[in-house]
Amino acid sequence: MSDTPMMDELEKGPWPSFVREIRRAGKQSATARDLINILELSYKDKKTHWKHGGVVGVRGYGAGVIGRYVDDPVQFPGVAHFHTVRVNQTSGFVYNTKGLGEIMDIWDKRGSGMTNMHGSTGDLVLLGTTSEQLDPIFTDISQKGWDLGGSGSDLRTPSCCLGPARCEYACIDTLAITRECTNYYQDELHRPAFPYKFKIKVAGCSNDCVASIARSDLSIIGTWKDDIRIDQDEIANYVKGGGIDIMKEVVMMCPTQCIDFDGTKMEIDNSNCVHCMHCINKLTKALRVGTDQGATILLGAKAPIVEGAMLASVIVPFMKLEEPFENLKELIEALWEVWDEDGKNKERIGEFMERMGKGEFVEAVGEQLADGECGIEMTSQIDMINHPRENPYIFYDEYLEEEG
Amino acid sequence: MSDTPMMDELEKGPWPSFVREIRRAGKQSATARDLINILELSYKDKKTHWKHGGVVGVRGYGAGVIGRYVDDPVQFPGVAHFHTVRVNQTSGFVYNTKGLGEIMDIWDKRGSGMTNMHGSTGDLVLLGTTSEQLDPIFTDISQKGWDLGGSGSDLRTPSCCLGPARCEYACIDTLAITRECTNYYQDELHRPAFPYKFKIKVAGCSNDCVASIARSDLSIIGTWKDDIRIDQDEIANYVKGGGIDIMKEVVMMCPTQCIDFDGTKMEIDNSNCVHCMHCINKLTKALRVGTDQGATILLGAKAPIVEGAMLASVIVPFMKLEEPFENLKELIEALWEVWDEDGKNKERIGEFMERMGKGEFVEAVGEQLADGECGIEMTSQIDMINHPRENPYIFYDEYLEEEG
Amino acid sequence: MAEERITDQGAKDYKEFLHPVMVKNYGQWKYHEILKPGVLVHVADSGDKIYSVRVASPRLLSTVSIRFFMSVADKYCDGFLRWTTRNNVEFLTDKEENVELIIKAVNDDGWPVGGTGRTASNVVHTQGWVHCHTSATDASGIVKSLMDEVFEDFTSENLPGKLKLALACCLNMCGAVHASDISILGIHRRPPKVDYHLLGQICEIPTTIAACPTGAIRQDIVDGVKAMKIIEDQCMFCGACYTACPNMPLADALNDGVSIWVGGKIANARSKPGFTKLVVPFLPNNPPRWPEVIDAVKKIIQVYKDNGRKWERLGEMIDRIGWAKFFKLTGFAFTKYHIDDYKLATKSYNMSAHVRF
Amino acid sequence: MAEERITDQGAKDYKEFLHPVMVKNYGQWKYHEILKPGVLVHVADSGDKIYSVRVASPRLLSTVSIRFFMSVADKYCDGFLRWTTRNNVEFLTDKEENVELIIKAVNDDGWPVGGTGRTASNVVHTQGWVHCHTSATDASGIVKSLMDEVFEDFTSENLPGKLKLALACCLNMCGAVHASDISILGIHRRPPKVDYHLLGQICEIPTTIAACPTGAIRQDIVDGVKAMKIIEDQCMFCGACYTACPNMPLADALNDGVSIWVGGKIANARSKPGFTKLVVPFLPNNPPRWPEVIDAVKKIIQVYKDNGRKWERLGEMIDRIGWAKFFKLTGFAFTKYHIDDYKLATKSYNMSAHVRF
Ligand code: SRM
Ligand code: SRM
Ligand code: SRM
Ligand code: SRM
Ligand code: SF4
Ligand code: SF4
Ligand code: SF4
Ligand code: SF4
Ligand code: SF4
Ligand code: SF4
Ligand code: SF4
Ligand code: SF4
Repeated sequence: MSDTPMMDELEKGPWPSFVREIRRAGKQSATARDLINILELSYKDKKTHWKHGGVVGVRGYGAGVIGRYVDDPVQFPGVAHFHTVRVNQTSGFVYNTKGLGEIMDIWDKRGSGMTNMHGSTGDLVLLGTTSEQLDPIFTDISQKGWDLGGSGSDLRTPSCCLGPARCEYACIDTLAITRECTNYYQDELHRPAFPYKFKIKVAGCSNDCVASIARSDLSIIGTWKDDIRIDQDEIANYVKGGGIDIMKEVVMMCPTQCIDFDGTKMEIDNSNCVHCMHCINKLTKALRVGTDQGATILLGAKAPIVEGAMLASVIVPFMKLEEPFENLKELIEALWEVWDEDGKNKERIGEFMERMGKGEFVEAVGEQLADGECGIEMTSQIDMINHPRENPYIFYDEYLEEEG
Repeated sequence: MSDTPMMDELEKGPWPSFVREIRRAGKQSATARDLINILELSYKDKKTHWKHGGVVGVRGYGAGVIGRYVDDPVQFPGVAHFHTVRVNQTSGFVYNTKGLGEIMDIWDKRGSGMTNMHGSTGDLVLLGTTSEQLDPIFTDISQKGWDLGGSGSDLRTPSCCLGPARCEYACIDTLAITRECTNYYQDELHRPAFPYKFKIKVAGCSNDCVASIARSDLSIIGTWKDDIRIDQDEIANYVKGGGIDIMKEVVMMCPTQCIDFDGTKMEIDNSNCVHCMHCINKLTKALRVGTDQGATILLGAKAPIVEGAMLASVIVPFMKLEEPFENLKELIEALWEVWDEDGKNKERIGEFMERMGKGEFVEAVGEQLADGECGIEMTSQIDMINHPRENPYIFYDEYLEEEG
Repeated sequence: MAEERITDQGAKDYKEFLHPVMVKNYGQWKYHEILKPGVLVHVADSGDKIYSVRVASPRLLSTVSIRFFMSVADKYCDGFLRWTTRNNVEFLTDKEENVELIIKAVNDDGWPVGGTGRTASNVVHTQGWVHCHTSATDASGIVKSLMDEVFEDFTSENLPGKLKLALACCLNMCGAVHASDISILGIHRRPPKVDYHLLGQICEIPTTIAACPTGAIRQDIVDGVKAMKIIEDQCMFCGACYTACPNMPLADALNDGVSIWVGGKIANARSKPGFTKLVVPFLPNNPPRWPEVIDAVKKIIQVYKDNGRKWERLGEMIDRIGWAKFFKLTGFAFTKYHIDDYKLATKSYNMSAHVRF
Repeated sequence: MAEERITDQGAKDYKEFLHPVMVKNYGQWKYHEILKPGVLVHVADSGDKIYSVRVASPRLLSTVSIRFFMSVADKYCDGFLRWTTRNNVEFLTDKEENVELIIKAVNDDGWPVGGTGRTASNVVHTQGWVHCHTSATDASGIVKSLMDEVFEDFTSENLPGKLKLALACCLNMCGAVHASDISILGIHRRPPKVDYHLLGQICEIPTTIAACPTGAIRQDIVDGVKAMKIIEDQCMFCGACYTACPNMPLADALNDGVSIWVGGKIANARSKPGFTKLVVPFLPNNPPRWPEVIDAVKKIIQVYKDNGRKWERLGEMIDRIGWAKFFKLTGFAFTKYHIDDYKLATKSYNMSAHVRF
């Protein structure tokens, strides 16, 4: 009988098997071979065999590597060290074979041959190497023009949807914004100095194909301010085509019921459109996002620990975003400034904003921005909330002093 | 010029004037006359002239009287004392002239001649008398069969809508329930011994004409379990009558879209009906509540202080309520038991339930009820909440201990 | 020495006080009609009918007026009358011909009829300067000023749906302010001015400290005596400490005033019950007629009249058109005060890219 | 001594890595069509077209397989390929005739094509026992077991709308677990077992205490040395303390397992984004194939298939039919664990008489 019956079982079935992957790598790598063995043991014991990672890294960088050690290095010497290296992916996760080949060569030489394409945050994750290899790996990838991503209390590697490179809905240049945020803030990315991690994700429209609203402290979502463009001829084609019941699948599903359709002509009350994308998604040939494009900026998404999970919420209902994105940078820096000033250790910016009160937070950021060059006006706005407060515990700033 | 120009101003206009009322009373009462004077002063000073009330009351009772003193008894001797007496209203606020006349006579003799018909909680409030008159007033009203209401940390006077006495929607006998709760719990009403106040309100249906869901710790709302009764002939009459656009005003406004109407015949998917009352309200001749009637019991409404305002939330999705309401009493006592046990001083039962966790609270009440005679089963049920938890911080009770 | 003392009798039996037609048809009602504003007829399965005439009341009633109501009831209603849960008076009769006679009688003494169906309701309100020590504003005066101005909306069915009004004179909210269509709420804006000297003597210090929702009260020592102090920037002026301790008054003529809230609801009809939401954070106390407050409420009502669909409550209308549009239509300014910052605040954040331009 | 060291270059320029047709038509796309599951064509204003073939991936990829993908890209895509935000591989070509060739090539090496339109997505997931020290379950094994079973829903458009799946192996939730259609979440159920002896030496005690969301950790003295203790009934097993301090492991073979959550969503399409909600509080870890977990997920998918309306996401469907009905249809038990008891809990209470029977 096999030493790894459970791993073997997971090589079966139609879905691509991670076990096959590890075994493919195992052809050249003792690390990958011991990974299978330790995994089999975890499956048997029903628990992890990894120890809390120590501080390992690359000279001059405080981030980009996650340390990991097995709990029984004698039995499993191949994974005695099993650190991961986070390499900055390109915007939109696009590659050509030449570039990707560079990484593969280095990793076959210096690591386990296993990767995560990609990590949850977006990095190209190289999975499993030793402390000694870390610096050489860095040197090698640097030579080829690659760099490390974030980890710890720093800016994490920004990521985005493919946006304008392939998608008709993109209202902003997601790829350019992502690269600019990454490359302009190299120090913040590589040398942790924030109260806690800070993630940026950029989606070209509110379909949010990069899950920015759930997974990034700063969520940048493309949108438009003017009217949805309607091509009535194409509407007619859809009606003729019969593939879609426009009334049922589009008009009735509009969240604000702001579409009027008489069976041939479509009209939209754009003042009541919330830019949800549904009608445009369904009638992609007939409807198009408006031309006055920009982004809605949202703040504060995070996983549950400590104060409970949060989705990002609107902080700027609309702003233009054009190269070199000076206004965005000013905004980001103002946000960091306010958070840095009063954020507690391990307090995400969303939790911080909640503790401070969103109105006060917005005011503080607004004060930072007042000195800026881009003239961004940041004040409390109704689109930041679903509805005004229900609670009468209002901290009025001003009160009049006694007369005389 | 008048001494009370602002009061005079408020005698003008088409809406009945409280100033005229006070002046009417003032014809016989010095207290009422000084009330006008002190009010005029408050209007001038833009602040109250009443002092924090001391502890005044009626012998043997800890409740039913609110003490009040003016801050300048020398200038305003008529209102030096200005206590209020809370008299239990009848269920549904119904009176005949004989009964009401008894109160009027006593009040003309021993008080200011001013009343609140009724107080926000429901009491018939006699407004303004002196400490010396309190006991005599109590003796007088007792003679006539009236009694005092609640105040302080006790059961407050229960109240209800007119329900079955006049309304076709009533699914429970609101008046009988209210009187039973009042009279059965005399000690709890008159002698404060709870952590804080406890209010009961009873509405015959979910229109909730007594605002129970917003204003009572225990909100009892009539409902039904079987199907809405439909009289198709009357539907036809409505269609003919033309006074109502059934499609627009009823079908489209059903919150779960569970009504089917083809222009003549109406069908309801009762399994998806949430008993909101809208369709029945609008087609009162054609639709009727079902015949398997009972109540939904909700817990915890309160004003903002301290933990924020709360609406009551479902604690028993459905229970039968029939005289002598033993099951209701068992439930109430179980609720009090759990609250009394661990509630903090000035912690309303809704706040307590929130602090304890609704699931734990329900379990604790269920344990109390397990010993009861009515066999009420109280377990966590999905109708208690809008949706299951979003937060993964689950306090699992059970865990397995190491084997062997 | 114990005298014969009657106690704990409880509430009087309502059955004595029900009109005989209501006793006979108790629980057997079939349907009702609104004959005109303020006049209802309820029809029983038996075919019996009871007519109700609803009469406005300022709630603060003299025995004189109540005796007047009694005289009307004696004349036309076999001696039966009632009050509603919103403090209106209702005259009950089984004789259709008495309806107009009742209306005439009450009108002649200055009492309007209305408040049923799609009208503005009477205002659930509280004590204010008439009786309460914690009030930040008066109750009766604002109610009178408001109802004088929206009088037509009480006597005629001018509105898309019911419009439930409420007022409370402080954050204790002795009414339905947190769940009405339009609410007026008295509001303090200064921390209590602690009277240090009396403190230790009159108040229980731990109780007072525990009363504060934000933990703004700290133990202090003044002249060697235990006292309290208020961390002013943690105080949001709720008055909970004053309820617990008389030596911490908040009333302040310059800073007290009124806030306005909208869109709450209690009935389960259609949408679930919901809380009111802030629209105007502060308006000054301007007695006797509070013109700023009345203006603001009238603006809201006008927007409701212009935009509401039939049966739609104010809050349901706002949900449909969006808060942004509601603020635009009313012209009220949106400020940081509108953004909740209490414990459940995040649930009110717009966690979406749903934005209207 | 300073050697020439290149640092802080940042991300590589994506422009190098875009197919020439995408460079040419950058930002000028007009519409797209799904030609069949896994195959998209995007048409530019210019009339140019780019075809995408989406290939499933277990995310955990060997360089061997990546080199295989590179060979396909070289053959049919001018050397261009990409990954999606859900870890699938996409081959990009302007030549329609290459589409089937790509599909054949990848299929031959065991890689299925699908995942577009109204299909079950690939599973966003995390490290599990493959790399992480805090995991309460494995990630890759459950994903593999699940996708083997719902394979058809990935390769064919069987569903009412998109079905986004996610898994995280502990409450840190390194994925989109809090906002997916169906989420699987690893969960501990025992308080950490504090290793008292090492404590003072390895951990910063105040940091660890501060890490606990419920304040369950207290300072303690053991054998005269500063240590920590856990108030067990205040612990809800989140693992935040373990992240801060290695000497508080939670892993426990008997008590670790998996919970299942549904109805979250990220896209703003129609309804606002929303959190997932608990449906199954606990299922045991049962490697290698976690049959209980897979069964539960399949049940949910079946209910979605049977009841969802076209384009409706799972959570939107549940909102329409009601949670009660969803529990009835799936057959899951409702327990006290389903009732939120964290800080925003009250907002989830049913504050209405809206009840279904
Ligand atoms: C590698 C990765 C999971 C993966 O399989 O892809 C990962 C792995 C870890 N995460 Fe994560 N997180 C990863 C993306 C995320 C995400 C998703 C995202 O970024 O879109 C989240 C949720 C979003 C968020 O940021 O809130 C996430 C929320 C956390 C948290 C909880 C943070 C919070 O504020 O609630 C922790 C705990 C912590 O930071 O102390 C955490 C901690 C960790 C640690 C470092 C474990 C720990 O206890 O310190 C994990 C190391 C595992 C290992 O051994 O490799 N990880 N982590 C992801 C990073 C790869 C990359 O760089 O691309
Ligand atoms: C008389 C009455 C107002 C009225 O004009 O009708 C009233 C008057 C007072 N209420 Fe009230 N409450 C009255 C109904 C209410 C209601 C409405 C209701 O019962 O439907 C509420 C909101 C619902 C609730 O119970 O939460 C209410 C919530 C409060 C609170 C806040 C309680 C909370 O948990 O948030 C306080 C403060 C307190 O109890 O310390 C309070 C306290 C007070 C005090 C005793 C003032 C104080 O600071 O201690 C007021 C005495 C005023 C006076 O001088 O007469 N009153 N109080 C109402 C009782 C009359 C009656 O018995 O019929
Ligand atoms: C008399 C009274 C009950 C009592 O025991 O005193 C009462 C009586 C009736 N109510 Fe009510 N409601 C009464 C207070 C309420 C309240 C409580 C309140 O105002 O504080 C509510 C909930 C308020 C809220 O939602 O904020 C209330 C919400 C309703 C509704 C639901 C309206 C809606 O669509 O939102 C109906 C149904 C309808 O009118 O279609 C209703 C229906 C009715 C009916 C038609 C029931 C019937 O067939 O007898 C009665 C006449 C309605 C009318 O006036 O148009 N009643 N009704 C109360 C009169 C108060 C007043 O003087 O103005
Ligand atoms: C390739 C990818 C972007 C990328 O840069 O990698 C992508 C590509 C497209 N998405 Fe997406 N989405 C991608 C992840 C997402 C995500 C994020 C996620 O899955 O974590 C979401 C939000 C998920 C959520 O709501 O929980 C997402 C929600 C949508 C929606 C909204 C669906 C809805 O009605 O709720 C649309 C619109 C539609 O399909 O009608 C959309 C539409 C599209 C279109 C049609 C846009 C276009 O014209 O190019 C693309 C093909 C759709 C398809 O696969 O059916 N995309 N899309 C991502 C593919 C992931 C995968 O491999 O499965
Ligand atoms: S988020 Fe919008 S722009 Fe970006 S890929 Fe998705 S649909 Fe296209
Ligand atoms: S984008 Fe959404 S809100 Fe706007 S019109 Fe289309 S469906 Fe309606
Ligand atoms: S709550 Fe229902 S039963 Fe009671 S009066 Fe109102 S409509 Fe009638
Ligand atoms: S009572 Fe309400 S939910 Fe039920 S069918 Fe009528 S309108 Fe719909
Ligand atoms: S609301 Fe405040 S001021 Fe008004 S009566 Fe109640 S406690 Fe007094
Ligand atoms: S007014 Fe309220 S917030 Fe201010 S100190 Fe008193 S109790 Fe605290
Ligand atoms: S979810 Fe938890 S166990 Fe899984 S990778 Fe993230 S931190 Fe590790
Ligand atoms: S597991 Fe979480 S709740 Fe339990 S002690 Fe650790 S940090 Fe606190």
